[in-house]
Amino acid sequence: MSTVAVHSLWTTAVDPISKFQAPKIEYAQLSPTLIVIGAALVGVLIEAFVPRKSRYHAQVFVSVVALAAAFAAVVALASGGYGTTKAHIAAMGALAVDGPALFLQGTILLAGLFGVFTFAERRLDPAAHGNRVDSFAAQAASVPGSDSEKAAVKAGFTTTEAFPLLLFAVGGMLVFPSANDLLTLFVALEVFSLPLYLLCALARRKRLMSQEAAVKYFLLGAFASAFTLFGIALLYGYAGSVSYATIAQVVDGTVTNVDPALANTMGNDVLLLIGAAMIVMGLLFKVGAVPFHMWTPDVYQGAPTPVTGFMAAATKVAAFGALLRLLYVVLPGLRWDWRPVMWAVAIVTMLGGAIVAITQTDIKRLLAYSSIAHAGFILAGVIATTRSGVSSVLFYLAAYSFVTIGAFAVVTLVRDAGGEATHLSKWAGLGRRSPLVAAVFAVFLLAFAGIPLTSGFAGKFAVFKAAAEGGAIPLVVIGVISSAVAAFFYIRVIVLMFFSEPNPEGPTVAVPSPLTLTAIGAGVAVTLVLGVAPQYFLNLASQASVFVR
Amino acid sequence: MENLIALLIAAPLLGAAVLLCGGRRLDAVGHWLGTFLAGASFVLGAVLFTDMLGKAADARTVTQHLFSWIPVAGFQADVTFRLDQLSMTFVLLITGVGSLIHLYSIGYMEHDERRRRFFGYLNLFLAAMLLLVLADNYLLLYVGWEGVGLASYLLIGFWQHKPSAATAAKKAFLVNRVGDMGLSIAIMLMFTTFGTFAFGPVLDSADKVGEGRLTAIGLMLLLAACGKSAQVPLQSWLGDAMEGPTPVSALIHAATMVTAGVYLIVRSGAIFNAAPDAQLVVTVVGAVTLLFGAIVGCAKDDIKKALAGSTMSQIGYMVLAAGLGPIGYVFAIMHLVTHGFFKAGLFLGAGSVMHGMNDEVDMRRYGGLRTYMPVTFVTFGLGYLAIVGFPGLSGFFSKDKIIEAAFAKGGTEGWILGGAALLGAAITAYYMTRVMIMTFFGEKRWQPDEQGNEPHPHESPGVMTIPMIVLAVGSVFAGGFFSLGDRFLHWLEPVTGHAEGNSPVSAMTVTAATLVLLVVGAGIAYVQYGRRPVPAVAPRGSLLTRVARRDLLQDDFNHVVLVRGGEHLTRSLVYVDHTLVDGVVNGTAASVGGLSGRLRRLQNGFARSYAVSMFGGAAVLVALTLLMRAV
Amino acid sequence: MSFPLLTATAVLPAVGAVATAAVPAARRTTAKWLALLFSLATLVLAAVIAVRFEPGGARYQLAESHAWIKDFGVRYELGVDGIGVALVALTALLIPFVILAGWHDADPLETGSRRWRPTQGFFALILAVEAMVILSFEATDVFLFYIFFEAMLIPMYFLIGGFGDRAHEHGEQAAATQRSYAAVKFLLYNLAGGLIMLAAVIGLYTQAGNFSLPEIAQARANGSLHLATSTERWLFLGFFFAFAVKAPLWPLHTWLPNAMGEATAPVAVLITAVVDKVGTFAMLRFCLQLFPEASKWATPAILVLALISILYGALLAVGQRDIKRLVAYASISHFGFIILGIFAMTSQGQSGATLYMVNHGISTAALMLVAGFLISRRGSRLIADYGGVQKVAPVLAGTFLVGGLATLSLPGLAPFVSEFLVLVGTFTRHPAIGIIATFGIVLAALYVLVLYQRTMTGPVKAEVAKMPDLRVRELVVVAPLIALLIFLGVYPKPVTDIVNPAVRQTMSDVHQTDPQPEVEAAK
Amino acid sequence: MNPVNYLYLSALLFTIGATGVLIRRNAIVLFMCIELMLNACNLAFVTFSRMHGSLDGQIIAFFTMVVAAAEVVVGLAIIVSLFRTRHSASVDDASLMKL
Repeated sequence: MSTVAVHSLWTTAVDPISKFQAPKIEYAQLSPTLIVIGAALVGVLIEAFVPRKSRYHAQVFVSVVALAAAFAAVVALASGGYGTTKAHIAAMGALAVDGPALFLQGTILLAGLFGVFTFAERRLDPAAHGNRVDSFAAQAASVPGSDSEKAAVKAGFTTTEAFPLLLFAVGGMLVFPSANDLLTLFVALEVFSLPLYLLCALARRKRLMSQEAAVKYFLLGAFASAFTLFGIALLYGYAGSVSYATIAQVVDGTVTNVDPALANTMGNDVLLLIGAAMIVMGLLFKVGAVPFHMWTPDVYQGAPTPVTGFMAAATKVAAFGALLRLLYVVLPGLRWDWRPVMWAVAIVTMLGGAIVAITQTDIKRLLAYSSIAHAGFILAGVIATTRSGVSSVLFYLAAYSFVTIGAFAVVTLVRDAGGEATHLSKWAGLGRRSPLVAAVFAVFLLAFAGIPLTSGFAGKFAVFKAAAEGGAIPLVVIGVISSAVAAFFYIRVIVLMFFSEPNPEGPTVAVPSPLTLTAIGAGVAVTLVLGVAPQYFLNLASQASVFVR
Repeated sequence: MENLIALLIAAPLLGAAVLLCGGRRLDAVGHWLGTFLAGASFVLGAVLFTDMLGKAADARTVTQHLFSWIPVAGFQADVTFRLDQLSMTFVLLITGVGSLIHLYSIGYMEHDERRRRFFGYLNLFLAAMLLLVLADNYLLLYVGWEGVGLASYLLIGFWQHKPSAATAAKKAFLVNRVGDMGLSIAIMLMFTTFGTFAFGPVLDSADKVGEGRLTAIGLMLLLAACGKSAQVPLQSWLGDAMEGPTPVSALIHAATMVTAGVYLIVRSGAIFNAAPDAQLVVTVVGAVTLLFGAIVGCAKDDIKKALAGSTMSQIGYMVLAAGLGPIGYVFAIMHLVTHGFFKAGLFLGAGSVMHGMNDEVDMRRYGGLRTYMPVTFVTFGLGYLAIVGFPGLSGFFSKDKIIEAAFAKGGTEGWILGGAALLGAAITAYYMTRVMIMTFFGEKRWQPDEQGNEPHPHESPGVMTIPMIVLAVGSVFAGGFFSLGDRFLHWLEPVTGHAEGNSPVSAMTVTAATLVLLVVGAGIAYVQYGRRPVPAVAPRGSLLTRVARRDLLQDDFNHVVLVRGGEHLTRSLVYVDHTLVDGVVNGTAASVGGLSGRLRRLQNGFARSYAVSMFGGAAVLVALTLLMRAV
Repeated sequence: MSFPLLTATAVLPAVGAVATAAVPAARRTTAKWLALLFSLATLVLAAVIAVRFEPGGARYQLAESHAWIKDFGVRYELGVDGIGVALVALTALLIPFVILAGWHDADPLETGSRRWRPTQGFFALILAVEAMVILSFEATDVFLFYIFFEAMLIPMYFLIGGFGDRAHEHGEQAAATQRSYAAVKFLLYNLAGGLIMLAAVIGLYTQAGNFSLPEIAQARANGSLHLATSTERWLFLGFFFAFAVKAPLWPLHTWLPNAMGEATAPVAVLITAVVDKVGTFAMLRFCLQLFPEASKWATPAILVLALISILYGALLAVGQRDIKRLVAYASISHFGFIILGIFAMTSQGQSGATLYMVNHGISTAALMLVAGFLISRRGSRLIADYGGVQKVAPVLAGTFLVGGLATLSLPGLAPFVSEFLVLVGTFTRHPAIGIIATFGIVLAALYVLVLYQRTMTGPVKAEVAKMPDLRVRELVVVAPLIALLIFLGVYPKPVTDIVNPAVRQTMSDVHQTDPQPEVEAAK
Repeated sequence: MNPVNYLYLSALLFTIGATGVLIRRNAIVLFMCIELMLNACNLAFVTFSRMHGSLDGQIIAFFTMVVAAAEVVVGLAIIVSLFRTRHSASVDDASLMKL
């Protein structure tokens, strides 16, 4: 049992040096993560040494290449059977290389890739002093409206640090769902959270809101991770180890040779339950489930829209991946304890998200609440605790992330003098000015609403089906009711775009560069393909639906 | 030969189609075309009649199967026509009188720019009526039944710009619909009982069925008859129907359509024979109506309304007879035919009078017209004598027979019914004499109408007088012709069957009594209207008179109970639909919206309150988890 | 693999929709003609289906089956029985008239902008609806049916909300608010129904493991798929709720008057004559076949609701001030008859109901389209604003009257046949209900004649004095419909022959036989 | 002395930290409270590792410190930039976005 070995490393330090054995790391199998992290480091070096003028191109190049390469590596691993037959625990028990991990990593990498595309968009804002600008602040450090900021703008500075930050975040997200012990989990959590906090603060326009979003996100995130950490501590106290496998064994009571020293804590279910609850809470925070959702609308609104899109898509994927692994690998023995709780969370999340969204007036906040509602739907799939439950969640996450990135990419296009025009009233009659953009956005909204023939419907059907098979019929009923509520406000936006009179000083639609176009195009394509012919991807998901223990 | 039956209907139907779809280019010839096709139908009928006479009495029924109409498992409705003595009688009456009235209308409607359409409707009516009497099953009969209803609706409301006409038409259709309900329920009952509703099977196997069921069917048929034939309690529409052009009143609301109910009852004789209770109800309805109509007829100053009342009452006689069973069937039909002649004649006469009097209908504005329009006077007079039952004229024979049959029913019922019939005869004499005197005798009372143009009474043109003459001849001789050697009896017997009742009072006494009452009635009328001048405006009159003027409060009843009640019902339902049914849903929507607004406030922008909710959430999470373990 | 006729019939209008939408803004008329052309071509294909269909043959003919989403147990399965054929034909038949009648409906929306192309959109949406409706009539896979049952809401929503009637007593703005309210109401009702059904669909899957209607029905019949009574009832209710909303059945009906009132007449026809038929059709095909026992269990309640719909709808129609709302309530009453016929569980009732769907489609189309022409002339929907039209526009009035007479199911016109069949079919099993339902025919006469009297007769109102009579285009729309009404009233055999076998099948699905007459009459 | 008491202490510290987060306004103080919570966790880790006689807990404590340090860097950066913009470190002032 290698997992035990890793942690007895230090306890056996008194043994003669000859017994010392170096940890064995399967670099090939961890290549996706390593590539991304490495690229991030390269990015840092670029910031340090490459002249300002060419940083942007260098960073974009590095990021794209890295993410693409990492994705290729994931594909290679998957086709190499690491997702199914050869799935196992790597890095001395720290990381799992199995179906779910690879599938989610692939999704995250694609999300990251298209995220980079939207990050790199420089055609939307009018050029300042002859310099093309993207959606990030010229100099995050300078006070908004101050002379230093003006100078920075004049000098044509851009915050190219955004790219390495994104890469770091992606790196953390890659680890998060494949983490196989609680420590790795926590570290990964922080690794992808911290860059996101920073990214939120980097908006070029509306910087006050951006900074406010960052502060809120950071404080609440830190708060949540503190809970997670305490939960980890309790679990460690309960099982005497942070390795998933060991904890699972202890939970199942199949653990061998109980050390008498541990007797008074080990197997103390109170520790277990409280600890588990606190860790789950940390994950639910990242997922944006009610009542841990309140950061979502503010952060989504304040953050630079490309960041919002990336965050909304990738974070959810990573967090749900981790949640799945935790519940399916570590706590299956505890099923009868956490399922009812999750039921409650799922219900309030679905209903809460949908209901509050009805009265939203800002498109980004609207999408934020819709993402909350979707978190609820996905939870319904998580609760199924069956293989089809896992596969349905994987499928849903893949489908959802593309729609999300696409939708937020469209949001970046609709602009007026003050930058993006996110207030719904400004979207009135958009369909008359630029029917194509409106139509594309309508497709995304319909997908969100889960109207048949879109990926949203396939995903929703998958999770509800899984939930029903898992015996959660009431959950399904509540799910369909809340999707009815949700459908209402998506459709409302559509009608606003097409059938209300456009106001004269309404926003204009910027013509984006191929980068954003690719992101949007990919979103539409995936939405329709997964809606009309989802079979292939469903296969993929169901093959990838087995966790290694 | 029987393959020609369909043509009987086809001819006028073609006319209707052409005239209604033809457009203005047909205006010039439309009326002639219509008349021609009606005549053609009559000729064809005559041909078939002669052909029928050539056959043995019991082999005269012929059928023509056109096609299978509604074939659904077990439910087989065919388009099949049946021509026997009964339907043949009607064919001749309908086409004959119909053709005459077409002819008359050419003159009467001369100045109406929508004359083409009028003839289209008339042809439509003929087609429907023929379908009604030729149908071989009840469902097909139902088609004709509603067809004539439609035609009557269109013709009553022909002058649609007059709101009164439009309302009258609507009323007629609606009241008839109530009757139609009866017919359709009757058909459903037949289907569940016999598995079919074709005349043959149903009537042949009627005796196999329990009496209760047959009574139900009979009563439903009676309801239908009441609607179509303006019998109490569904008689209210007939008076208003006089809003239509007079030829329409003559053809539809006197001679043919309104008698369809009698046809229905006689045709379904087998059912009624086996359901005495139903028969009793029929006779009662008939008796009541004949008095009702007569009384109403006495009070009306509108010549057409007076005649309408008399129509109602005469049909009452027929229904009464039909209710008597085999004793009465033949006489019901016979009276129907003779009535067809003289009542049509009377109406045409009235029309002719109106034609000469700027469409004035109030008899108090008439008077002394005999010198101005002699032909009308004579023909009208003959019709008058016929209807009051002057010995030797049509009405005398047919009505007398019915009264005898009524007595022959035997028992107290017999006495009551017979008495009612006799009384009716007297009243008939009274109101008809009244009409006669007020119109043609006494001093002239006419005066300028609203436009102030003095009416110049004049005889109507030939196209109008000829039909009147023909009908007058019919009303004089038809009855005698039928009765000599019981021609009519032997003609119809194979279809309707016949039974001689043994009357407690001899035929002679009945006849005598009738004549006496006739004289009495006429005398009273003469004293009231012939001896003293007729006031130009109606005196307030006795309570009975006033009530009778208002159709014995029938309409008031309908208005209060049905119209008002209906209005209240619908209005309240509209309210319910809007507030309750809709309100629930809107309420839900609104409450969800409100909830959304309230929940939204939780998102107050303060990071710390978010933290609070997280902390609380965590606490709940932990608590729940522990709770789950505890329970 | 023979030519996929059914797919083609559905794909053709879909292609038409895309093509129409693609027509450049300037070429409005081209778009109109293109749409008309495609709808006519679809009609031809539908005719071919009707011809190729053998009444005596297999239950589902011209069947197509392809693997689609294995994981959901979903197959792309099409097939038509007699009922399906009749309704596909009806749909394909009505759409050209709808398009022709709506020829100018989108014109007022034209802003002249190069990008904004309402006309193209309008006709494209109509064709899209046609495609989806036809597919849902053809689908023999529950999931496939559900998809289009649900997806068709979106184009309908746009048609109501975007291209609604501009005539309103309180002016344009009021009309706009009313319109969006009606559209939202339409969507929410049907979406809610559809999503409830989704839950039931999923439930069905957990029980059956696939979605193929024939297979499941087969399995239910031979007992290899046994549902617990309660399960079956819940699933039935889930399905029925959605269909009852769509149909609509009292008390789920209130969206219809708003939708039909606010939409333009052609769209209103599209709603009530075509889209709503999917609901009643689905009751007949899915509820009865999949859940025979539950259907029988629910029959009494449903019959009562249907009865209420009949009388309630009729009475409310009497009370309406708005022509189109009146027709809407009349339709509610008629849908009551259809549902009554379906759940009477007799072959007369069900044949009648199917026939009723077709006839009601045609008669309502006739009445509603003429009403639309009338409204477009005067610019008002209020009955009170009319009077004496008959004098100035006799042809219009005449066609209106015929449409009305059809609506009150006058014998000799098509609706009579179906209505009488439904009544008889109901009466043979439930005499009381049959008799009460018969009151509907009186009320029908009432609201139709009142409408006709108030609008067409009486002295000519000043506003209508200048009203032109029907134009050629309008006559082309109305005349065929009226001809059809008369033909099907006199000779409905072609339709009944197609429908009867399917009904026989359905009857055997629910293990029902017609009640026998008391005495065997001497035939 | 029974190490379990240290557990109680850590729980106490954690609660104090959490409470601080909930009641204090100043972003810096708030952040310090979070650090307190993290350290409470560390105490728990160390205690458990002592009880279990395995070093893992103590190792984890080091990890935690590193992570905390990283958080400080990021956090202070954000908070300071906010402070410079608004001249106030009160988190309640930062409530542009709501509802």
